[in-house]
Amino acid sequence: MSDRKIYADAKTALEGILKDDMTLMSGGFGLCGIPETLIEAVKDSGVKGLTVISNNAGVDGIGLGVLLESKQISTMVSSYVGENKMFAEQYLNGDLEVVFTPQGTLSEQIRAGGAGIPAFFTKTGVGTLVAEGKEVRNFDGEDYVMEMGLTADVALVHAYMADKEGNLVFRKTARNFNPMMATAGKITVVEVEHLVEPGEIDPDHIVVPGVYVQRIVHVPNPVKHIEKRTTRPRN
Amino acid sequence: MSDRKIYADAKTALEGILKDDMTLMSGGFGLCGIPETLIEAVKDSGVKGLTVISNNAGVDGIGLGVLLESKQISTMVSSYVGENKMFAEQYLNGDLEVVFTPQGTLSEQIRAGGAGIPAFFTKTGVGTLVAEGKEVRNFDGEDYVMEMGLTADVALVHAYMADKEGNLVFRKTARNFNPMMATAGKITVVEVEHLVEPGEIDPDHIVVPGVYVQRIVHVPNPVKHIEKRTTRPRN
Amino acid sequence: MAWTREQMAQRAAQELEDGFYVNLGIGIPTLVSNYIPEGMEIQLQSENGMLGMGPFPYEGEEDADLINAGKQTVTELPTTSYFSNADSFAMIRGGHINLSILGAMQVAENADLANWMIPGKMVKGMGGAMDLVAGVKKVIVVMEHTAKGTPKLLKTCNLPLTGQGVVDMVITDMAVFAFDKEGEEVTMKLIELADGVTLEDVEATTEAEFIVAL
Amino acid sequence: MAWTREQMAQRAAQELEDGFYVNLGIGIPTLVSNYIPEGMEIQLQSENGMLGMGPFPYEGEEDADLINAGKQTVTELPTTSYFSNADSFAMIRGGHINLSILGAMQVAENADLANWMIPGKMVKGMGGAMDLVAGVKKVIVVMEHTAKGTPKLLKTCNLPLTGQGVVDMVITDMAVFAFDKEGEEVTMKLIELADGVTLEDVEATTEAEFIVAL
Repeated sequence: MSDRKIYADAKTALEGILKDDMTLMSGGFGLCGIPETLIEAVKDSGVKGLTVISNNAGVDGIGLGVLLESKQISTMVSSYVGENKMFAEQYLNGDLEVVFTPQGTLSEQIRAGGAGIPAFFTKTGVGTLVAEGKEVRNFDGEDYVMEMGLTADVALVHAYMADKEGNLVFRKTARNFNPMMATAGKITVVEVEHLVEPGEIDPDHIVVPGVYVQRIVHVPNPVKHIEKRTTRPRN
Repeated sequence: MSDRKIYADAKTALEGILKDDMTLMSGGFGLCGIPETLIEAVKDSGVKGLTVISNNAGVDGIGLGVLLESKQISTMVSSYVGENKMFAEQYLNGDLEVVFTPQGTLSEQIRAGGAGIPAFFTKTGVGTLVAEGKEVRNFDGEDYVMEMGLTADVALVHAYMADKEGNLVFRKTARNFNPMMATAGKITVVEVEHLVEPGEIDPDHIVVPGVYVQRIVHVPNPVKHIEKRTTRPRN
Repeated sequence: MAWTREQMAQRAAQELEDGFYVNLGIGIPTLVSNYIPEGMEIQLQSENGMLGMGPFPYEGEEDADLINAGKQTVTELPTTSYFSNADSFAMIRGGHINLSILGAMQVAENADLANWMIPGKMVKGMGGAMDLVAGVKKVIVVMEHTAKGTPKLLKTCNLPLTGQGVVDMVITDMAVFAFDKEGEEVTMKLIELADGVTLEDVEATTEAEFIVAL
Repeated sequence: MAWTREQMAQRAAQELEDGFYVNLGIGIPTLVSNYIPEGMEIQLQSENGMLGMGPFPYEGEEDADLINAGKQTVTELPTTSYFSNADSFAMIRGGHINLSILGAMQVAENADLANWMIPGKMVKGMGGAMDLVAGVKKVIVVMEHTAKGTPKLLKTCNLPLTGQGVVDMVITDMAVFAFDKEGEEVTMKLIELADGVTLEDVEATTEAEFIVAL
């Protein structure tokens, strides 16, 4: 197996594929499973006017928070945001546009985008602001709203392990949006905690097949952040 | 963990849920990963007028072939059939109705049915017999046909391993249609080669979560059939 | 006199049934997990992508890769499975989750629910709430009966909706209401009073019209 | 004189590029895997639910759980992954497979393809063919130039279509044609003749109009 998909670092992995006003997808839920190293490299690239599709928008100084701080994002497509001050500020003064999308509609739109499905119907959001301006259709006595598939110029993904073919596995709830985004990026760039040879991952356990992955960067021992540390007493 | 989902044999596992003119889904591709023991139990039940959604229709004497032989099936929804004489005979003399559906549309319809999506658009089949009578719509300059989600009264599934919660894993290409069908049955009955306690399957490896599985029957060491034995010489 | 947050959670727990798959929202709904009756098998779903959610970890055993939909650290159980967010909402939208218990800002007598935005205030988004109320088989709202005296059970929600006609039951600190959706029109029924609360107390603090069915 | 089946497969193999993900139909297309150039990394997709398909097993090592879309026993490779049929066609429909090589009954000059049914004869179904021709980035048809003398390259397909305007290249035993879809109209171009075949031979056995671009 060649190393054709392997890049030395995040900067190199993003070389030649970033441009102003592009659409990025970024995996993760809260700070869990976010492609943090790749996001930092996007910041360093200085690319501007980004539309970012991501369930959340990071916190101050972490994850997408750094791209808000540097004002590189012009539009967020998310289900829940505003965990950081920077976000609230830019949103309220109009520097940042936000498209609120129900979480399940968002993840299904991304799956649909990757799967060649331009549109689908869901009952989520019928009769709410979310359905305004969209087609609503009745199937079997129930109303559904039509939602469109989503793709991105580049998808940024965090995986637990990859082999050099690009087969990916994820760890616990760090899976979240990463698998669908891997399928919906015209170019998908993955940061992985563990990089192994093909054959080292059981083929029955692979979550994202290598066909979806164009570029891989190995980021061993990443710092992982906990947004809300909740514990119970030992007794 | 209780044994509430575990049934002693296939007959018991199907008790009270079979009725004439119902819709059944049956997993498998060719003879690979078919719920053969459950199909035999459907035959023994004598239930008639079945609509069966399955990619193929078995061969003479194996799999759905036995339900064709016993004339229990009135409609097949499939992408490819006719590997058996019984099928051809009943089809040509009008005893059996067949709805031909492109394979990828079929599996997506089943996924959609399980996922609460009543309809979606695909470019598969545009301009062909498959699109006749269906809505065709243009998105971004390309035509797509609208296809409906599919569900079934009962889904019959073959899995490699289950824990008692009903978490399922599959082996190699025996996965095929089984995972989506597990999600699309109002009642899903699974035959498994290996039955283990909860916790024995790594939660990152589970393909179908237990919520989709209502009934489990343990079928150790099933006979597995090979439809086309192809080999290469050792040299 | 009225129910405490704990008592409201306890009352909601009475709606659990053996074998149920349940999604709990943040706040009071989360407390329901403390009142699952002994011997009852309940699997909790966390919509980020987990079924079979365990309790908070012991201090020092937190895992950044293992959080719930409220971004809190949690643990796994022998029954746990992980899946993608798309698969999680396929489960929710497809009607495979038996019960969703969540908070609300307003509930109307036609079973409409508002719980995600206040016009003019900073909007954080609906998260998974719209999908949950649209897809889950039974939706129970647990909330304070009033917002500092202002009724939250209304004739019509005046905040933007999360879902239309989606609520099946409301448990407040003062009472329990069930929605009957069998007929042409939705009927809101008062089915239970909290300890020490009178029908007059409820009538005085409820704008929605309801049938008394105690 | 014309190409043999093996030579047709060999010609098709020239269209492979390093790193391609390829789906091969049954018949001659399957033979293409024998001609993958040394050192070129090609992953074969089998639409039942496998990427990275290996060769047939050694006798005695057949695994009933490991078959290709033609229901033949195959083997796995270090790069192999397994997935559901829905995930397999998400991959195909979503345009992630670079190349599909398949057989045909008829191809028309407008790039229409017919390969699944003959009215009045027993119909077995389209299997995954309609999805493949609609979704895969490049579609190459490999087929005999005529059916016992009757042209298969037509002005219009008279058999029910598998896909409309989907073919990018046709390789027959006599010639290679490419479809140019850039302009308003699709143009069919003759780009190569098989060994010992003349332009006149091709013209005499082809109903479709084509431009000579040898």
